[in-house]
Amino acid sequence: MSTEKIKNSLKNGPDELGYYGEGEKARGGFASGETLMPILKNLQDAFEDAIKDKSFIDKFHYYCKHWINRPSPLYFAENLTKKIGGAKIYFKSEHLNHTGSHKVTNCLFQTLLALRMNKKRVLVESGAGAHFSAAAATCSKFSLPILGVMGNTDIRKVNSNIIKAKHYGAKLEAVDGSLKEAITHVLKMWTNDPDSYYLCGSAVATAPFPRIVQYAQSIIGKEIREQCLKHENKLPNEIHACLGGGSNSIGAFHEFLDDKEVKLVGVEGKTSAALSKGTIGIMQGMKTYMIQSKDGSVAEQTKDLPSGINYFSVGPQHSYLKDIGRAEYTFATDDEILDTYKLVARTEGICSALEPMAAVCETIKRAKGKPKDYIIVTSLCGRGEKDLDVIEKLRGSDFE
Amino acid sequence: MSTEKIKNSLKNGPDELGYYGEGEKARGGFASGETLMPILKNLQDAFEDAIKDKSFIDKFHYYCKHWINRPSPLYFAENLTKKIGGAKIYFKSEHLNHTGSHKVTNCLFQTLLALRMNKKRVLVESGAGAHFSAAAATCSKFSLPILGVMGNTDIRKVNSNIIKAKHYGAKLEAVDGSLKEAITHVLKMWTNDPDSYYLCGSAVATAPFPRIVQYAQSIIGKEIREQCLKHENKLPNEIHACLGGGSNSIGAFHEFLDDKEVKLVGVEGKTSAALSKGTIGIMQGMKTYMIQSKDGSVAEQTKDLPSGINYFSVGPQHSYLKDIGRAEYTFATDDEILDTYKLVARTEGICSALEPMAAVCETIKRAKGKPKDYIIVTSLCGRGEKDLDVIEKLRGSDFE
Amino acid sequence: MILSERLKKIFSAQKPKTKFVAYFVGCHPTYEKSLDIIKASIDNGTSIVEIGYSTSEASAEGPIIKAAQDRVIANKSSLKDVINLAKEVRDYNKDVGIILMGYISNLFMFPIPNFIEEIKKVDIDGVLVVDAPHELKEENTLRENLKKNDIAFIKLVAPTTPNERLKKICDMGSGYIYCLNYSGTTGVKSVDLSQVKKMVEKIKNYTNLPVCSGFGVKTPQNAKEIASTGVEGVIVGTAFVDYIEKNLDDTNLSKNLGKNIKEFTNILN
Amino acid sequence: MILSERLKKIFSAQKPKTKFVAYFVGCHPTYEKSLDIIKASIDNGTSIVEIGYSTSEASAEGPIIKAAQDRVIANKSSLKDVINLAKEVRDYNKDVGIILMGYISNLFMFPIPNFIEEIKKVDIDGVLVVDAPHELKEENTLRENLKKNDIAFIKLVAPTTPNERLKKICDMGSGYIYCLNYSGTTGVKSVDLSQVKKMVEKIKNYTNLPVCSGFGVKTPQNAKEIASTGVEGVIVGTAFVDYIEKNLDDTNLSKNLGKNIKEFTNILN
Ligand SMILES: Cc1ncc(COP(=O)(O)O)c(C=O)c1O
Ligand SMILES: Cc1ncc(COP(=O)(O)O)c(C=O)c1O
Repeated sequence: MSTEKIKNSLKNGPDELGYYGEGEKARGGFASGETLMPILKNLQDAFEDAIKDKSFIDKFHYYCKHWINRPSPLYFAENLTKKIGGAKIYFKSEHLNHTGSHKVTNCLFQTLLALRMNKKRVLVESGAGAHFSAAAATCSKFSLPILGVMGNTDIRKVNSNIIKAKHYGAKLEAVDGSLKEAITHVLKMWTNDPDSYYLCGSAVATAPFPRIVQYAQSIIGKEIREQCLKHENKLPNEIHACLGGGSNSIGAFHEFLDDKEVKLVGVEGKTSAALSKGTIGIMQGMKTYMIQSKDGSVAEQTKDLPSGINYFSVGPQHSYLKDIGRAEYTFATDDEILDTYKLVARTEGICSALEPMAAVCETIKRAKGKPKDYIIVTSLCGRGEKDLDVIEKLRGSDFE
Repeated sequence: MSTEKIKNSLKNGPDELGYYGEGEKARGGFASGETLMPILKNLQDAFEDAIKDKSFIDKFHYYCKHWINRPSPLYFAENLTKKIGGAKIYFKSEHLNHTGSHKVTNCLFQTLLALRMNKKRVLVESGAGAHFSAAAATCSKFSLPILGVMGNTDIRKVNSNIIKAKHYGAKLEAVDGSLKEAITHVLKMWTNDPDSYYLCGSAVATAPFPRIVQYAQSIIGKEIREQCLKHENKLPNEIHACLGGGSNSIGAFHEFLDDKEVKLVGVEGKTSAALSKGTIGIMQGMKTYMIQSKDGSVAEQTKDLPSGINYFSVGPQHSYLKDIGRAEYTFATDDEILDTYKLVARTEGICSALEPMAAVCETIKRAKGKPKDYIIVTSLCGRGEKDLDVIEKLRGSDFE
Repeated sequence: MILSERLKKIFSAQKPKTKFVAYFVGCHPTYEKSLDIIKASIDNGTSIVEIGYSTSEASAEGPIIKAAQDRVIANKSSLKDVINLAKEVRDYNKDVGIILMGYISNLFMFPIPNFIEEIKKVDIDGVLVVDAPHELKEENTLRENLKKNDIAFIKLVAPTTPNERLKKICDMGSGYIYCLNYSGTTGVKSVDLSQVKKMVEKIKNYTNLPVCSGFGVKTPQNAKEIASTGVEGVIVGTAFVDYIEKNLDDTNLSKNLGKNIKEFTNILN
Repeated sequence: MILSERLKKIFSAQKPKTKFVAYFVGCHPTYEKSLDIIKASIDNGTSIVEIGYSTSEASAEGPIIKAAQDRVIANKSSLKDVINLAKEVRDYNKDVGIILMGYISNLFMFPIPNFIEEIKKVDIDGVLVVDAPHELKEENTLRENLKKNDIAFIKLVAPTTPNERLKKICDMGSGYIYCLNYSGTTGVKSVDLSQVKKMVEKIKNYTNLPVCSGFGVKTPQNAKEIASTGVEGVIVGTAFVDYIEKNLDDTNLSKNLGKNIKEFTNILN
């Protein structure tokens, strides 16, 4: 991973102040309380320093390979492709990572960073619990105590992730609400204990997190490039990914930002579709699109079924990519997502998490009628164990 | 995979009649009713034919790689090694396979075989549900209807595997009891519908299943050889694996049968330790060690916590390997297994299935005091999602 | 080769035209009642009784016979008890054919040489082992030993059995050939008469042994139809076991079941 | 630079020795009661009132102030209402310092130019924005505009703030410097007096602005101790918000809270 900046490249990352873009159009920034500001600056420096350190990056790659089992396969979804009858659909199989989602790569990167910074304790927020259990696994592996915060709504939905996290030795603090509330709460906990390391789970919140998470997750897109060239001798025509905060999507997109011919499509949940229906605001540390009240006093309660994408806001880099037209964003409904879950289970023998099924909804729409050599790569960013109870409740287990 | 036989090699597989070894010492065989006998012979021929067909084997390897994500990593359990203070412990990470256990490799192989034989329906038994959900995923992928049989005791323990299997489109028939009862019942169902394909989930039952399952799973040991040579420039000193029927263990052992310097150790559950405490008998199609009544009328009810190894009998090849002293067999108790589960979660950040923790119990005992360059590879043949509820019930989620 | 002199005599008799073979789970529901039932069966015209010994993992038993065997196992009645039972049956009647039927597990653990010795003493006519095809070493041992002792070894053939294999099995069997009316476990399917007819014809191409056909024969009418296919004997099991299980409290169980059996033997006479 | 003439006057007055700064959540528990409470606070010797406007994702509020803000949000009282409230406070008293305090979200959406215009009209003395460090573009805009309009921009410094940054912030701030007594959210920790003292000394090295210190001041005794560190003002918030939340049904709420406030202003006089 070179850290050199290429002129005019979209891959250069935000400026020193954490902004993507300039002037009025700048997205991101440090909208943080003073207590954390020095901590954040320190983190930013430590990050910049770490990624210049070859031995650090080598260590990250070592555990990516041996513990996470990267690269995750680029899987030709043969049956789905046939069924839809159009573009060739590939899944980037992040669900096969150790701990079952893309989240673990970011956890590994930041845990190594926390160790490098000599931090003694880790705090995390989580929506779907995927980040919580992945972070707990990573912290167990690297012997760091960890405390997670989750909303009660999500705790009920994805209980298995919580049991796992606890087995790894993590503690949980529950708050009313969902991911939004968990983030606000963990920022407060961090403010109360600024010596701890906040391991942010998505490409959101105050700088430097959007950049750090993007950096760690960009391995997804790098692998896609290599694998797609190997399988198909060309780049994909489109890359699709779901967005909560936007870490798996920015991870999949980033490598291709300068390859203008590759279409990048992000998919949110219907009620939390900040990029389709939101307005620019500043909350939870960042200036970005969000579903908020007109006066900026309230982040709206969203209610999408997949906890991991049920988030009122979105990472600032996505807002920027939308504004400049480099990426497109849309949304899927709970019903579409559940139907697509079933379709993928029944055609490809993959029990997916609900979140990535939002992306596959769009993949199906766009694949139809495309030529056979048109390639769509969709990030299958998590496996479905965590969602089984909810799906059973809503659709039964027989789908009849 | 060459199918040529080398003189005096232990890897040659059973004779035509399905026996490992000769005369009184022969283990295995076809102890089946006449209705199934022609079907079994036919299957044996089809198997022998298939493995000589390069395009078939290529197909198997293609999906192993792209769908299952083989090879599974050989993972250096650094923290556990340090904690125990002796031999270098590696985990063969079968838990990272798609569907979460080693079972899927056998399912893939036999599903391709079933398709090659033009079968229209698949029957499976399952203990831990790992085989059921893996087979259901595979049958979904290859569009074959599938019906599974499980014991009610197990259905209660590992419900998430059942929901998954149903999401893949499988049907379930419940019987009183556990894996033993499921096998007997599925053999009856097959007898009633001999045109269907019985996809046996372990290296057990009547010939030719022990051989077919061994063949498919032997990819585990082949990968271990290659990976261990790459990491360590030598073969492992010991290979450990848990045994229910013995598919992951024979899969791990088989490649090394002729490398006499490699110690092979199988670990059963305490009440189902057929190889440590059983007698030779003939039930469920095979002559092998089993926990039975003196008069051979009753297969004893075993009651080990991990459903996948809670089986009164064991695959015949293991009985043979025990008799000739090529492999050693021992057992672990539920309490040891639960303690080891916690230890692995807390040191390596891996939430394992309970079954392989039986093997790790033994690994820990044997690693102690060994020199630092002594290498033990232990098969981590499944992940833990299926067991979370049971562990929580017995130990709580905080382990406090 | 019929081997057992008694079976030879049974099958060469003019009457009944088609021999009636009754299967019972030995010691079901108890040792004493089982003995009474078998006696009643003989008294009502049964030519051969097949007495089953029980194994927990029996793989060819439908739910009804399984339930009966589970009861026997729960009562701790073993193969030894079944042999004792057979002895009392033999003491009661010298003409009826007695076959022991079950799985290889119990014989293997007995072990086989002792088993042969015991049943020889008791004057048993034949043995049928469901899960012992000729591919199995223990089958070979058993077959050899039975032959040496002039005890019949009843072999099964199934609708799935291909011709070449059928011939081989016919050559190896003795006593009679047990023809399965369908592919499946006991008592769960109905009989397709034309299929059975074809199969019986085929068997008779390969052997002079009597053919008895079983599985799925539920009523006297069924039995009559099966008899019309040219078999020498018709076997009924599940129907009687079911009757016993449903009338456990009947103090006249054996007598009433006997009447039931009489209807079969009458129609086959 | 203090900027607001009124704040200048407040801090240059001899009495009270240490100015008392009271924080209230604007419109809490209702618009009317909030007005009564603030009036009572002024009547009982408060020099400056910080009136908070509410945001759902406020990140520096402890559970007590969060509950109060959630109530305000549920009542749909907006920043506009809080400005109205401030206007009525100003109408009631021309001498008290009025600071609006909250998060950047509401100001950004107002948007900032309109916000300045409105508060100018209302004669507000200063603005404090918790999550707008000088790294934030909106902070720059806000700071510039406030300056142009002679409204103070109160900046926070924290125990985590390193020296160089402290100097920078002191240079940018106006009105007074808000010194956080500990690293954390409101109302959750206790004050370490020697730490505060060191920090106040450090701040005074860099600026001539008055220093008001807040967070964790719960009792008049606390306030007196804090005053001894050399600060010009002591800020109390959570203690009053807590009192309000616990006495919602008290018909004499503002009067009783006033007595409570009086104990603080007395001790600081
Ligand atoms: C499986 C899965 N996919 C996607 C997401 C959304 O996160 P992001 O948008 O950061 O990729 C989550 C978050 O929890 C998740 O668990
Ligand atoms: C995770 C896991 N490990 C091990 C086993 C035991 O099977 P075998 O002995 O065939 O490897 C099972 C069976 O269900 C299983 O699910």
